[in-house]
Amino acid sequence: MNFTFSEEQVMLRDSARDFLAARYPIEKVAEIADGDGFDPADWPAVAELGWTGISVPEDAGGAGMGFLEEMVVIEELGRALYPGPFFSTVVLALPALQRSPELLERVLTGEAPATLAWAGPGGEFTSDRVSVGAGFGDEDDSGHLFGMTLFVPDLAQASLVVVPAMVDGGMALWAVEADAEKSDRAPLPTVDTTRRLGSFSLEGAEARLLAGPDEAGMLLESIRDRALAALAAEAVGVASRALELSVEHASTREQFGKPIGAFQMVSAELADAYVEVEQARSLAYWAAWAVAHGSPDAPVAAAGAKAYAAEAAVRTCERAIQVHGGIGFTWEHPLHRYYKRALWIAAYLGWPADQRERVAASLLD
Amino acid sequence: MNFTFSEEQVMLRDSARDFLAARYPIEKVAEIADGDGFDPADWPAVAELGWTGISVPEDAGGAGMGFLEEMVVIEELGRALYPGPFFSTVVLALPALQRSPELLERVLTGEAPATLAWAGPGGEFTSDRVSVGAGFGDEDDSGHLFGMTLFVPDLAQASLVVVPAMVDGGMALWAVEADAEKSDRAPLPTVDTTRRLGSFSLEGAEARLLAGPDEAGMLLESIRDRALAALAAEAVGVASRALELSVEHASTREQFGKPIGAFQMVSAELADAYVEVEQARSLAYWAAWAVAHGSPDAPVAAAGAKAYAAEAAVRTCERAIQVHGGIGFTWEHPLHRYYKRALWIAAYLGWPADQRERVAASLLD
Amino acid sequence: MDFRDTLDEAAFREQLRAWLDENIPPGWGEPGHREPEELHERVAFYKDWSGRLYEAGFVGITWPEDYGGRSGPLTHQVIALEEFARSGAPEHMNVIGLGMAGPTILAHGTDEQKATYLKPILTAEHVWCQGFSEPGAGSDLAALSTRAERDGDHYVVTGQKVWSSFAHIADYCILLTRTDPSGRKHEGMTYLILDMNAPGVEVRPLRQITGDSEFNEIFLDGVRVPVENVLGAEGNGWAVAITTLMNERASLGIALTVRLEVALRRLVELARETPRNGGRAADDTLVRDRIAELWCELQALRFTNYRSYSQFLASGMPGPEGSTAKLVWSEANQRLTKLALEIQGPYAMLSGGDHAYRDGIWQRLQLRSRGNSIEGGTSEILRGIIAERVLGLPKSR
Amino acid sequence: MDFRDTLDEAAFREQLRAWLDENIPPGWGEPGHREPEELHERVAFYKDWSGRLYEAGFVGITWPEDYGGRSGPLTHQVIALEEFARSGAPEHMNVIGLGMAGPTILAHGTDEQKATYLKPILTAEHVWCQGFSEPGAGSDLAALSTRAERDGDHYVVTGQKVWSSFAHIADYCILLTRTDPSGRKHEGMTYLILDMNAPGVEVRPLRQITGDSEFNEIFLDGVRVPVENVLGAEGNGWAVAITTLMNERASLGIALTVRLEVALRRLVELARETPRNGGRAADDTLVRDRIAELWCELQALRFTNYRSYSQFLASGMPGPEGSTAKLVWSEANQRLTKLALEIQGPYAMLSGGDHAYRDGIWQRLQLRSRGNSIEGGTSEILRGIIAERVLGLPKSR
Repeated sequence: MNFTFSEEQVMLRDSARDFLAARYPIEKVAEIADGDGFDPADWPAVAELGWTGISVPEDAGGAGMGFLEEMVVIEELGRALYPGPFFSTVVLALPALQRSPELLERVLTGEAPATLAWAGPGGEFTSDRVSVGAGFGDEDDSGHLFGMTLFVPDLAQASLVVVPAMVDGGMALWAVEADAEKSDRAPLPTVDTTRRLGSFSLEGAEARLLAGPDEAGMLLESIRDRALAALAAEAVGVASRALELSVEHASTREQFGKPIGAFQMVSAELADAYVEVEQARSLAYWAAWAVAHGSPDAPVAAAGAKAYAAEAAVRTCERAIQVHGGIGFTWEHPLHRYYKRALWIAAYLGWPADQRERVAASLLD
Repeated sequence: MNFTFSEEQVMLRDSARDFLAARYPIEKVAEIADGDGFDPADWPAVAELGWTGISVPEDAGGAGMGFLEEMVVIEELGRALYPGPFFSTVVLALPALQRSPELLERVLTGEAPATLAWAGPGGEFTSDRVSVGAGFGDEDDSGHLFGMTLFVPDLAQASLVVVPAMVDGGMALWAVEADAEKSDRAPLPTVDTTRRLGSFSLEGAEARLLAGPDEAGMLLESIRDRALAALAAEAVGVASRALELSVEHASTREQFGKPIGAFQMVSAELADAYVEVEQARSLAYWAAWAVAHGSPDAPVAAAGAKAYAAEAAVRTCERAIQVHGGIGFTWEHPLHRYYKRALWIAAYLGWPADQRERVAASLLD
Repeated sequence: MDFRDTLDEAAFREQLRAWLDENIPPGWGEPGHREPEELHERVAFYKDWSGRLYEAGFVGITWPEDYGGRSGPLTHQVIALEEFARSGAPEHMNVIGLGMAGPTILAHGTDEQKATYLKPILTAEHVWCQGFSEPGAGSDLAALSTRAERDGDHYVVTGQKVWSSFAHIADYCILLTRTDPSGRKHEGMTYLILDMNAPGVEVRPLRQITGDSEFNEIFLDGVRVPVENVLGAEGNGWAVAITTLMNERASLGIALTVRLEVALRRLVELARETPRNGGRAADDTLVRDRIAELWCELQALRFTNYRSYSQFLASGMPGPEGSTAKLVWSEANQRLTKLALEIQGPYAMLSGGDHAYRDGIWQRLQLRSRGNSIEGGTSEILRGIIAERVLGLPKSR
Repeated sequence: MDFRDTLDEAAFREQLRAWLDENIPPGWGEPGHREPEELHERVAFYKDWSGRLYEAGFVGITWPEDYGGRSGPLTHQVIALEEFARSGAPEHMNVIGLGMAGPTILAHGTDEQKATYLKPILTAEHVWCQGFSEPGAGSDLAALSTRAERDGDHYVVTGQKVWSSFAHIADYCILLTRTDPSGRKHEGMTYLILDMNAPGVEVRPLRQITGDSEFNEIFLDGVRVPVENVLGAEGNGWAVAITTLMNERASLGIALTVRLEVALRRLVELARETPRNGGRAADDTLVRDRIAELWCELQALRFTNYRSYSQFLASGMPGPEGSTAKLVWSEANQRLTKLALEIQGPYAMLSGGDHAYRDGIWQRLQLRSRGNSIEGGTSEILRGIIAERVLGLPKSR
């Protein structure tokens, strides 16, 4: 048993933090968020660092580390409110795209940011019923997709889209070029403008089969676990930063002749926030470990971690806004951006109560 | 619109408070609670005050006031943790016993404390399915009851028991002598020893019909509304007293060189308790008014008031124990008795979530 | 205690409802209806509407007839607040004038000030704003540093105010200043009536978390205010400001309650209209429990307000227990709007557009709600008032 | 980071489980099993059991071999705490000796004190209790007034202690006294080892909210304590007491977590066994949501503890973040036991008897849980420690 980061993990964390501090100070993030929502020039620089292939085996061109290391980076991305397509590309799309060495190559080099188009207008993220249908094409691994998806993260930045679509025999996973003919991508106005959503409509667009019905369900479920664990880690990063900002503010802002952090109504809130963030961190690390090691606990650990960490991040941001007072309610102050990300995390793939129902089913049924 | 007590109500409240302070100081209540649970000699004194007939019309021997006035007294009974059979006799049993002038007379004079034996081992308080069955006897209004009830408040003190029991055609309400032959009453060990429960088994005991199937259902539902509103008022009394004790303690107990009420971790809790108690009071008064005037809002107002006030009382007592520290956790200190009463109120007739489901049904279905 | 209207109250309510039925502008409040785009058109619309409300007799109900009011009972005022909010009618535009400036002038103004300022508040001829908070003095209002220096028969005012709604369209401002910086901080404050058109007044909008700008900053640079514009007396500003704040909280309670009632009604609609697992979100036990909880909180708030209004009626002064309403409302509104996000599932991520429920209204309301526990007295300040002034606990700061 | 046992850890865990399987007294923990009625029989039973635990090598795992320990790794200690709690085996009776007195003697004791006191703690030959809190000094421990006056080679101790578990059967007490009442309150305190059989020591049980008596009051009237029983140095008692409290919290975390794990398992049973509307309480969405929430809190607590233990391992000293575990546990346990009441419906009103679920055990546990946020450092004190010592916020008292 050992519950601290390895030296390698500490180095990875520090280098990620340094890179993000230099490249994505919060003023830059705000500029991107109030502008186009992303900066296409930056993704190759991120790929350059090797982050696209952290958990890809060395012989496939990756760094040969694991999901734990990916989580170390994701927590830092959350802290920095990094506005690029890491989550969509590496967490959501890569596990399926890895099935094709050619597509993997495009992802690893940074040439092709990618994403996953899962839920349709029903808003459900299931692995056995999806809103897109597919017909096989001339070749074994080619097909044509028909249907509509919503809530596709970073779609505007993506070159490749993984799409679960039904064929005879069940659901299969497909890759589509984001600008394929007979497809249409449209931006969806998104509260968190650092991670925008899009709708992807398919009216016969050409697709390449990544995983057939015999294995796609399990693969998509494992992508869900990965994504939930990743979002938990990201939430921890978001919450940690919001808490830091609050402690700084409470230590310096004076009212009634004292720093406001000397008032217990303030300090007790921050102490509770600390406790929740540390509890969330514990779950996030556990979930990441379980996903990394393919533990049978992974689905329930990931669901529990996402539920808890998302709520902790939302609440920590709310406490942070309250402690900051009026200034924390302004557009100028960065806090609202952390808050919107925390809410995004809470909503994507199902709100905390939905995740808890998955936990309850494993305990009670 | 007028939301203050009338002069008459203020007088009633003050006289109730004075009587209870003199007759039932908390030391006396503790003695009763740690002894037999009641003092049979005291009930006639309460009846003497006219409290048994507050809402009974004058021409039937009562005081001719209404349920609002009853509520004024009930709040005071809650504050004092009065350990006698007022709730069981006046709130639960009287509306049905009033059907018989003779039984009413016995209740009004204080000769016969009474109660209601509703739920069976299933623990459900419903008006269409009860666990006791009845067969009609030789006379129209006589019968014999068979079955088992639990959770009967103040059964050990009662002379008369109202029992809902099924006959052909539905549920009817019956009166049984508490010591009737072919019946058995047994005490149930109860957490709140100031309002003990009993089990009442009927193996053919003689009963008198109070309300037949055509009207018993509505009558029992109106008793439920009365009881819920009464419990809300009682909860307000309990919570108010627990809050007062806490404010007194926080104003005098010193730690770190100051009264502990000067620490915001303490004062904020007490401020929140105050807010909850006042909110509960508003609902309790509204519910009592709605019951008193037979308003169509009565069922939902009573359910909402009981849910909110019970939770407010439980939480206020919990805060009170916390603010008192170790001393609030001892048997010697009266707080635990208020807490146990608050929990009793929360549990009887259905916990707050059950009451809220009744509210939700009226809003959403 | 009687929760029903008296005959007189019922008649007034009926009259008001009938007037509103006939007079609310067509299409108002329906989906797709938009207010005029241009600021001056919006101001013209609201001035006209407010004037009509006044003419119809629904503004200044409790204010003295001498100053344009109707010398009516407080219960009619309560009924008017309720029915206006319930009807969804446009608001009288002079929120600060009616709720804060007017009552303060009534309590502390000279006869001349009353004659000059009160009636144009009711008719919305003059729009008012408030200049209390400063960047360095938020919860600690008495720490304010906007200086007013006497120069002949004027004060020369320099400083900065913040969180001022309506300042960009206001004619007058109730302005709290420091005239004597040497004394203790609650002393040496003076309450002025500021003409917003005076030279040296600059107003800049403040963008908030939702992207909208409801509030403004006011920059004051050597603004000359005549001495007859002092409200109360020089050095007595703190006491006058307390009157303003107590009146704000007293009139706010009822309005906030009805606002919550309207929000809850819309939440119920949302829950009924949103599909969930083949049924409706309204069938989800967790959603039901939380809606019922909010309903209880709302009803309780309504009657808590009425009870504290009855106290007000008896004593003539709003009491410190008025802090309860704002505290309860802000937290209930935050829970309510959060629940509205959860009910929407992933649609809660959308800020608008064709796919969002009613153009993402709930997402804006939810973000906006985070200000509720800060604006008009933070929850921390309100808890402190309850602890110290209602419960009598020792001072904690 | 690796959440699995190493081979060595797995072997130790296996060995411990096997030993427990064979050695837990027959019938222990099963419904209907009762401990011996008489106090002296209970004490004899627990002394024997504790001695056997020691002989088997599961007590004092990290303590030095020189003093009867095994000089083993901290991870084995963690494993032992977990497996003991999970197995439901009787506890080693010397809770205070192992968790508080021993580590303090190890840190501050003389060689002679170590040689005298440590091994009998492990074997339970000597049972220890704690004398810190006083009626006038609860959270404000340093305000204690129990006087110890030097008289030749003894101190003469007079005062009153409260909330002392095991005092009625203890051989020794770690006693915090005031030797110099003139100085500031954190100075002039001295930490003594008190022989509970000394003349002038009187112990009275304290009845608590559940009706049970877990704790005692200790009355000290002119009790003579030899000077060689000072732990640390005269006047240095506060620093020594802090060592005791930090160690208490560090060792507590893991034990509390497993206790919560056991409670949650029983709650799941309760929810499955309780009928509700024709199904089980476990089918109720509200119950499911809250059980899942508690499960998340529990798992988080487990790994938060492990993480803070890893810190302990690295630094050799328990850190202030250890306060987290106690804070989280006490509130989680309060929520858990409250939920257990609600699941029981009206049966929650029964304190025992044939009709109550498992003799009303949950009702007692629920009442008992209210002490969790008071005993061993109130939640207010723990939040203060986190705010000031972990987050570095300014002092708030």
